[in-house]
Amino acid sequence: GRYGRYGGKYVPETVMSALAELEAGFSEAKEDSEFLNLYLKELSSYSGRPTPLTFAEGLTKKGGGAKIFLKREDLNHTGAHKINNAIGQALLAVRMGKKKIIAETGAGQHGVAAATAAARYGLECRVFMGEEDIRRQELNVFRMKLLGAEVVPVYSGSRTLKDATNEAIREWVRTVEDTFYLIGSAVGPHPYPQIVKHFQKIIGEETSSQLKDITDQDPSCIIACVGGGSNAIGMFAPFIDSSIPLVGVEAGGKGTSTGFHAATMEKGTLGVIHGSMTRLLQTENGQIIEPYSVSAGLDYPGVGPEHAYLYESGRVAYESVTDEEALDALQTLCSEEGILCAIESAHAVAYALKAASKYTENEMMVICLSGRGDKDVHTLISRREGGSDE
Amino acid sequence: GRYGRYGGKYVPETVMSALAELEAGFSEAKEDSEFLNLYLKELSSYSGRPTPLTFAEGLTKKGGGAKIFLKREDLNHTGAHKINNAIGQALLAVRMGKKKIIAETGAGQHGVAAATAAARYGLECRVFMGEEDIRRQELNVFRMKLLGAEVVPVYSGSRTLKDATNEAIREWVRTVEDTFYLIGSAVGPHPYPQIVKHFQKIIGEETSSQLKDITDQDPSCIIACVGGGSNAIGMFAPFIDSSIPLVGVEAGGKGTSTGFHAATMEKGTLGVIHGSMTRLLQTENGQIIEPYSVSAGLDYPGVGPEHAYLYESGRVAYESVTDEEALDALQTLCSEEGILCAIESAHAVAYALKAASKYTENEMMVICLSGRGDKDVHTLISRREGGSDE
Amino acid sequence: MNNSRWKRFSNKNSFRFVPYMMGCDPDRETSIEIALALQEGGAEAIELGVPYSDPLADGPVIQRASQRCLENDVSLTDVLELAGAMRERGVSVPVIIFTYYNLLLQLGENRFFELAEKNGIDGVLVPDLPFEESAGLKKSCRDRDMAFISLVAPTTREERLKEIAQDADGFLYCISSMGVTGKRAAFAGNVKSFLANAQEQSRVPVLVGFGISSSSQAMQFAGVSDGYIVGSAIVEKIEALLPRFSQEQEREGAIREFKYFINQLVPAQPEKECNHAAENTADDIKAVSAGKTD
Amino acid sequence: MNNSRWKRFSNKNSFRFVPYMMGCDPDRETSIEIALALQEGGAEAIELGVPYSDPLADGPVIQRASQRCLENDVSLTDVLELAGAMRERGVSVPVIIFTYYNLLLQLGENRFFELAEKNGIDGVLVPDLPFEESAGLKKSCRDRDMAFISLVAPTTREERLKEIAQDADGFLYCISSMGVTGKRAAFAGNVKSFLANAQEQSRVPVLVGFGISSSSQAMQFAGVSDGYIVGSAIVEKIEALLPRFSQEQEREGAIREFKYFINQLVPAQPEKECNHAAENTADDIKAVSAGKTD
Repeated sequence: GRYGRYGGKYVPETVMSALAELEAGFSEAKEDSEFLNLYLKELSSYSGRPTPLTFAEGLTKKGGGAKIFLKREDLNHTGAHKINNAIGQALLAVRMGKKKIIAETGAGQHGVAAATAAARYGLECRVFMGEEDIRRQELNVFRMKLLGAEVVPVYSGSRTLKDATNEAIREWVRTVEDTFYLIGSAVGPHPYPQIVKHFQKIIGEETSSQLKDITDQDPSCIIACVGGGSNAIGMFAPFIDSSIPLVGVEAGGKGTSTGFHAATMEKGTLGVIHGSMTRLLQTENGQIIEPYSVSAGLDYPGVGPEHAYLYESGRVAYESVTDEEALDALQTLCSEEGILCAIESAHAVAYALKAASKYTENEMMVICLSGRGDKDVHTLISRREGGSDE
Repeated sequence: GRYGRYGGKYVPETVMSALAELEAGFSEAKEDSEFLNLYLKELSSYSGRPTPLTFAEGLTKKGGGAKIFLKREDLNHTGAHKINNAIGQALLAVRMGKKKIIAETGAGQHGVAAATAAARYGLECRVFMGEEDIRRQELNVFRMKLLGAEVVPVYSGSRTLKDATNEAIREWVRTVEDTFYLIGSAVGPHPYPQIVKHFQKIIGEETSSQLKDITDQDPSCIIACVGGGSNAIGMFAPFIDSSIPLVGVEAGGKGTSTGFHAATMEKGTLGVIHGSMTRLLQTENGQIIEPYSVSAGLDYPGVGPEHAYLYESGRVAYESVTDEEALDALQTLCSEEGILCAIESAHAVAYALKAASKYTENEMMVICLSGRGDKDVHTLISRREGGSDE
Repeated sequence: MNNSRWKRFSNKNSFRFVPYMMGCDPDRETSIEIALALQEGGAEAIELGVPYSDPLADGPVIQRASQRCLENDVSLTDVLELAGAMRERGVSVPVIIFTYYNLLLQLGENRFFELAEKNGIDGVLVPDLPFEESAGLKKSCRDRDMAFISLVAPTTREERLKEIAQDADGFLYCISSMGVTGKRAAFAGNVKSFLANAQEQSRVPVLVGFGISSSSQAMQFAGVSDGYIVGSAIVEKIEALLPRFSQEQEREGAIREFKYFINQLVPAQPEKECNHAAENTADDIKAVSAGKTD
Repeated sequence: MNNSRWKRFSNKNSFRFVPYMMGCDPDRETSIEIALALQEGGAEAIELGVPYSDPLADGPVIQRASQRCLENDVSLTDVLELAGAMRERGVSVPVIIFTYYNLLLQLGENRFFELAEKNGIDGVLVPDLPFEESAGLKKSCRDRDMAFISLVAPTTREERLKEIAQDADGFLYCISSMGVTGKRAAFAGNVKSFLANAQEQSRVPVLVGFGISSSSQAMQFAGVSDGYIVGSAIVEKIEALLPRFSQEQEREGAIREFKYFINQLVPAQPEKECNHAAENTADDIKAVSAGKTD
């Protein structure tokens, strides 16, 4: 359960037996070809995988260098890569005989994915969501309810994702016997980061095979946005052992020098959050800082422990782009390619647009387009109208 | 250009040369394998086709009879079958040397699809939309603008889809030399119904081949909702010459006896609308009646002329379900399968749920799930909160 | 064709003025007075429009007139009967019923022609029934000595124009420019050669229409056509006069102002009409000028 | 272990009462008075909590206390220094610092132990550092004669419980039921056999905690454990007394009320404490009753 010094299980004793049970359940499941086939069948016949690898001609022209390809996780059922993991973990819960799942959610994307998988596989579902986020994301709250999930408001702390995660873990301890905690990103105590990577690596595996269908040549750069880091770890997974340059793009918010950002790598320090040792944004006393990003999905004070390791080892370069750069990139992608991506994903696009001209037109960059932007239209409207993004 | 007595070109002389040009352009294109391949490649690498055929176990249990399968057009890029046609016609526009497209839209779904294809293929795009619809659908209006399209408000008549279509045709006459009119449903003067069917028949073709992968047995029933009828004609296309029962489901609104409905088949009469002879809702004097449905996409006073023919010939059965039945079916699909479908598509689901018990569990029903329901969440919220659906 | 009104129309040598008016806009009685004013003003025929919910070929002015009439439930039957009343009150020029096809379809062809004959209709113009779809209706017209008015546009191809022109009855309606009805500043670039060509091919007078709102605009086409049609400009004038038509004490003045407006539309008018106009008060003339800048 | 305070703790034969208090809640001086009251009320050791932004193991009461203290920027260093001040003012029972791991990590292990030794800390409890992750810290504690307090839960498996219990220092913290800290009506179904088992395996006293808010609840476990821990009930009482603590003229009465509350939590108290409580005014007693129904 360690990635260098990162990872581990920093949780109360009350969670330990549940983690052991999960570890055993997951170890069995991942060796079970019937389980694997069921997972793959659901991804294909229910969620619509494989998602395409789209050549972005217009974006390539704008970038003025490398050919840009988009891995289209936005075309998944429910609109983002989150469902890969939700389906995988929900099927694991069923295999482990659990009747109920709980999940945490920030903007509601993982909550919707979890509620979706729960509905599909006949599980009860409770989603913990900060009271502040419930107010801001009423559409997703309603979607979860339509899907039959209970949305539990969290009033503690800053009433956002961080606190919803704390509360989900607390609830898990209470109900661990019949309840599976379906975590939404590549974070949390071991074996969660491993599980999430396992169910997200399909992104990179498909990309690898789709690239081979196009050319024998390796891409010059693979880019993904990083909040908790599940789409990125899924995209990077099969490439980590290669020498292909990998770039994780964090939310620079109003600029990493302003204090309003979510740049865990650049500005974070070693610490423990949600059960694992990783890098995180904290005060010098060790109190966790609420991060800032225009993108709700990147607005997380920590990062998956494997990313912390990949940062430290230098295998993956982590860059940040600001709110403004991301929103501009979103607009460019939209008008050049007809694809309205999530603001999260737009961070990866923004980096690609900045970096493309460093490459020749014979080189390729691949962006993981982690989700669609329908959920962000209100944010975009208020930006266009007001100029303010808060 | 005739389906029995239906179809034809009931348009001003000023449109006739453009229709002739279109007919020639389309005839050439559909025989051109390079064009066909480009269209198929875009559907696959850009829009994410093939869309899955999902076995709906939970829905099947609820129906209590036939196994229910869902053709997942909701998983297309932009969230509905509309993009198949928008991509096809936009590529045709490019092939014909046009630089600009115009389109009509009601709720904004076709407008978004058209604006998307225009962005992708570098065409200028103007979308005509009733001023009343612009007010009701501000999110889609903003999406179109983000995609680089101009949204032109239409103040004539009832300021909805019918009038937007009139205005788009008027505009087309003005600008016919460099402008392609990208019509959104299987309606309009010849050759439009043929073109739209051509670009939507991929739905039925994929379904046919996916069914063959599952079993040799024919399905007992294929169901699609019908407004203008593009998803239905696309789904039915390869099955029309078979003996498989086909059912088109119209919007019964508050009940076909109330006057608040869009049941063109049951309550319409022979007439001319938007350039073709078909069945439509009109006064005994021949003035066209604004229809009613909770679903903006079925809220059309006419219907594609081929549907009128298939109704008259008896090849397709046309049924209607009410707003309430459709909304209940949407809720059932959502909580049983984790799929939030469009209210349009929910009409087909509602019919399937009613009819399923007429079949045995060894029989299969296939529903065309034409689009996703994210766009409808506001309607659903106000229904749950207020009880009123207006 | 044995229709004597069409014969007179056809034999005229002048540059024919054919106005369009919406039937029963704003009401039946006023429409009759308008028709008489048009005839008095020099109309060689009158196009009588029928309000329709979805007037695809029309611009905003005629759309608004349609809406107004629909609020009063004016039907195709009402307009046909209006034509009969116009005849009784002295309208003697050909009257062409201008109707979208769906209205005629709902009334039924038989009933339509029955009423048309009874009410002295001389021609039928269906803007959304192109050549390919109109053979049956044209035959029905001919059977009853009525003219089915055909239209050609600058984009109508040579072969097709020839075919339509050589089969035309009453007059050949040449659309001056692409788009819908309504005033405009410029016409299609090839409009004169198009008209000249139509004149060569046509067996009936060739009239130009769509967008003509002044006598000087019309006179541009005097050499290459046999007349002109004015629609939206007239309907717009009527719209501007609506408040006055609706007040008993203002009606007479409004009709006078309308006549003056028509005179301005017609290039070569008898002297007396000008005198008549001169009888208007200064205020009336001001109002007229204001109206023209609309 | 040569720590004399732990020896005393260990050698006691009573059913040990170990209270939890949040350091510096509501402020440093009051915390010292609270600690003295706890000791006077019979505490055999004191758990001294450190406020944390993300207290994963804690229920709402302790979360709120954390929030209060964080508004005053109370750090781990502040709480360690508070312990030193408590010692100076006469707290002589073992003091266990109760901190989430991230706080300790940021301060640094060396600096932490330096301050801990200086301020008379006897033990360390890190609720989010389970057995597997704690070997290093436990060794550092032992090197300094401090107890690293281990926890076991009803779900801790047999083998693991044995391993933890046999390696425990100070006391073995047995979690009475699943979930977070905070009062509750019922405990885990197997809690007594779990405690009995822990007692069999443990080389140190076995204390039961989580959810105990009355002496009668605690006494259920008297036969199968060596003491009990009360946390949220105490912190909640302090919360209820906050308005009085903050007013100079109310402080003394508040401390008296707090002492009375502690007396109720401890089953077998010396007679004099009861007499002391009896000195309270009738009003005070009413306030106490009201507080208990919270």
